[in-house]
Amino acid sequence: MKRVAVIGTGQTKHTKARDDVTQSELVREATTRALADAGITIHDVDAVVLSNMELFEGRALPEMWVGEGAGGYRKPVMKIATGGTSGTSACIAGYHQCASGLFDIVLVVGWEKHSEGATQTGMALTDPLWDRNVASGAVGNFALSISQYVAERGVTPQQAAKVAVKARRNAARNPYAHLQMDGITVEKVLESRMLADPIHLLDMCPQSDGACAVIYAAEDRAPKLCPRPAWVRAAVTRHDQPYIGDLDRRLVTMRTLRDAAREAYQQVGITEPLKEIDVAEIYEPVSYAELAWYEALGFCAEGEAGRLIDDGITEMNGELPVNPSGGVLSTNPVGASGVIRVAEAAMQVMGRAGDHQVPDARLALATGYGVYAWSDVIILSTG
Amino acid sequence: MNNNGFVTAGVNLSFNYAAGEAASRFLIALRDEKKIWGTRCPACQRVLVPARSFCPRCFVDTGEWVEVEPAGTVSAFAPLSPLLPGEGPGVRVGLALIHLDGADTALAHFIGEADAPQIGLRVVAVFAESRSGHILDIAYFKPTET
Amino acid sequence: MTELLRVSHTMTLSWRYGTSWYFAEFIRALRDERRLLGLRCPVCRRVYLPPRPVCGNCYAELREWVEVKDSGTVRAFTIVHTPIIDPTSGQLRPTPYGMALIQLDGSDTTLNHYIAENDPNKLRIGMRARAVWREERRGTLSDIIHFTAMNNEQSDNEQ
Amino acid sequence: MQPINILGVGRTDYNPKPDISIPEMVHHAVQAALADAGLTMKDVNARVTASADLWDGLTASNVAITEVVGAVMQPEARVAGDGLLAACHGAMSILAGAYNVVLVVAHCKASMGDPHGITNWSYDPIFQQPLGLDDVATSALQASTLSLAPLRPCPIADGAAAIILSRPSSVPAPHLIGMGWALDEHYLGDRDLTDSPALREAARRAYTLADIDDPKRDITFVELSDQFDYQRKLWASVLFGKTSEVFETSEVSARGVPPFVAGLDRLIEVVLRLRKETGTALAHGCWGPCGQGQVVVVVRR
Repeated sequence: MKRVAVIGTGQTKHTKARDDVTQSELVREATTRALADAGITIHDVDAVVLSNMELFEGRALPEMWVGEGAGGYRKPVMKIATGGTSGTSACIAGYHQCASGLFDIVLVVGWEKHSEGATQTGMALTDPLWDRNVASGAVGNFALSISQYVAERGVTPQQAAKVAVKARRNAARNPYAHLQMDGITVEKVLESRMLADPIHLLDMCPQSDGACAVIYAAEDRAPKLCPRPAWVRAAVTRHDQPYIGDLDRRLVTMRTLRDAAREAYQQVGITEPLKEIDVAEIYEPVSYAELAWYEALGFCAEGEAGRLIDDGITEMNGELPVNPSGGVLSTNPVGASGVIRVAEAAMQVMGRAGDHQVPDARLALATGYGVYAWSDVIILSTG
Repeated sequence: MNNNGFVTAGVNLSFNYAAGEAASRFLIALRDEKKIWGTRCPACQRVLVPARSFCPRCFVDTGEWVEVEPAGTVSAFAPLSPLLPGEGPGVRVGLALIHLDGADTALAHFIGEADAPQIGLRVVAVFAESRSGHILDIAYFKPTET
Repeated sequence: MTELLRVSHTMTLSWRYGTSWYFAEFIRALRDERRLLGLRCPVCRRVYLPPRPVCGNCYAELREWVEVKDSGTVRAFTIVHTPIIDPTSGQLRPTPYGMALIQLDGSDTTLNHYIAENDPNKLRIGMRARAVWREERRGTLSDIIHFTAMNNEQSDNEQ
Repeated sequence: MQPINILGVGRTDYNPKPDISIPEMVHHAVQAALADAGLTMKDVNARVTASADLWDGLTASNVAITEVVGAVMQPEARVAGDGLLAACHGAMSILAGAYNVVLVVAHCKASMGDPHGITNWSYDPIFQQPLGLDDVATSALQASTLSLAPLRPCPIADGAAAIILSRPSSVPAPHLIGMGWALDEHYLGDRDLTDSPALREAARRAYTLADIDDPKRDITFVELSDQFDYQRKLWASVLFGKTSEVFETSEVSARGVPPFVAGLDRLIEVVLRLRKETGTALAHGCWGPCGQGQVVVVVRR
């Protein structure tokens, strides 16, 4: 049972289509950057954990082909897949593998190349006896849950649009982010095409090609390899029932995220998350979800999320900057998205976030979201 | 829906995989020049065929591009049962791993125009008439004339 | 700059999904009797649609069938404007179209289905809706074409 | 490593079950494992599941089994690979101090679709997939390099297997004392198909953790996975040299165990036998083209 820290991260430039590389080469690009950031070589890596939504690219056992790109040759390689939470689940799995004492250094890499699949291919294989009878898609399903959230909490399209604007403005300072929209405004979000009421195009995440890698080291190695490692303080997973109709007002209650955060805060000793957490990288596939997650994460009381965004509390210069990277709203290679959350949170703690660094960030939160309501919560800190 | 206790459902989906710079260059050479190229790993010195951008063993960028011979030796063979769609009978007879002369790895491909191929057989590439930048721009490998 | 190629593959695969006793019975009642059946949890008493072997909240096996009405209350709604692939046809479904989570009378879960209304101003959470059935049923959820608003808010018993 | 207790095991039969749903099938295996361990689901802190989306015909295929593995409002990790890997991950999460009791479950219904055609999608799409490669064709290639024939694939099989792992304790249950896994290269032409360096590496790692210097002396019996009958001979020779007949293995290929379940099934076989006799045993799993992925677990009682 060892303490574990992130000692390096690496990501590709996320974009609409990376025709210049295969999936394996894409993964190698992120891996190589993470190795350089950690100041180690692939020979120092003891084990590899991979994350990818294989049906988006129509692959079976993609680690067979792509594992080489993560330097997996004759190394222990394991692929973790839990839907949208795959990336954070892989980060939690890699953390457990490193903390077990079996491996000193563990590499986690997530990737997706949406450009190689037809639209919505991954959504084609839902439950054939139930979900596959209706064309709702991820956008439609979110819109349904948002109607409940809006009805109960009274958040406005303007408040949601502010989340979208914040994300894209932050992304403009992140060289790896997919959407770079410095000139975005609330008006432009609200004027963008309606996808499904009340979700406008610019309220929604893009589909990206990209990869992201995180390198963990165990307690005896981390301080020697990294001047300011990002120590894993808590890693909690909660899954929920399989059908959207099982979930009671999912965005309103979001019981998985609420409970995972409660347990993670307890482990770390956080009692006032808004005050104590310095920066958060949360998995928000749609603007409205970020507002719902504020409540579930205890950043504010129920019904106060709109005020949080109105008052700029979660802006870069606010009390708790949320998604300095631009978040999933700016970059979404699904299998990598959860890894990006952890990488970005670690970069903040390590002081390596460049132009989107939150000054003196010491305690960072990362979350994963997947399926209809699965959640992961990870907390990193300087000590 | 039926009474057999199961429901049948399927997919018909298209995927378009990026070949990337290295594999594109390899496939373009097949298409435009009917030539087979490998890349040499600067660490282990092996010539990898088909050409790769990096050596999976050494995890370093490959450097030098090396043209290998279109002829080589069969190192594994399996007879084909269901032929590829559109394939005429009797042309492609099996799958093989072929060590091309000048390469340190083998290429997986078809064997054609052969009666009873065996490991050790010398073969040479037969290029397709119409080529599109695809691994099947080599139609198959056939036994060399002795 | 090298010319960059792509290699295409078409996936044509199908699967036989076992229904087990619970979906077999659901399908039979739907197809032969135009009845919707849910399963009640012996511990929390929730009635589940779709049926399943275990209540995940209680980790209790489900055995008690409960008939669920084909009318209920809208708990969430949206109008979809962006083309989404209709999994039953593989084609993009013409937009716009309404969708709703409908809590059928007698059920504790909601059903994700179409609602025949394209104006969001005419939809509200709490409104009543009922199923419009196809003439010929095959035993799938698609035997319900869509739900339609019950303007006179009649009783739960109306068929 | 600290030994991990294997408290309970359970599995379904492996006959094709066209009319049984995956959740119901998995439920039976989980119930059997809980009963075998004398535990209830409340005693389980976390689960590690193993399944493969394209074989299940379902995106994020563990969604279907969330309720029957007791994962609602609970932790679950899902390994896309052999169930024996999931057992390794479950053991590591216990060693990490994250959980005390972990349920490990693997499932596959190979009869649902075209289990050989699906494997074409596991070859790189540029150079190998266009050749129409599948597990039958590439296994025939491998068998030809070994001068072995004829080729007999594992019969189509459906089933689920489950085990329950717990923290080290003095309970006289079989203990997991070593584990290792590794990948070989992907391109068939890069590999020496007469050998399995990944299996060698997986075993080396497992032996190191289990303090085994001389496996031929220290290991009492082995249970090997094989999707094709020739593979068992290859794996045995890689592990123990050519004269490995002292090791008994029950034939998976003859009996039929579904892919992704096979490795966990081998572990169950080992545990059941170690309940009757003391000794040190090896359970083996493999997945991917010509056993590109290899996993080894060592159990002692």
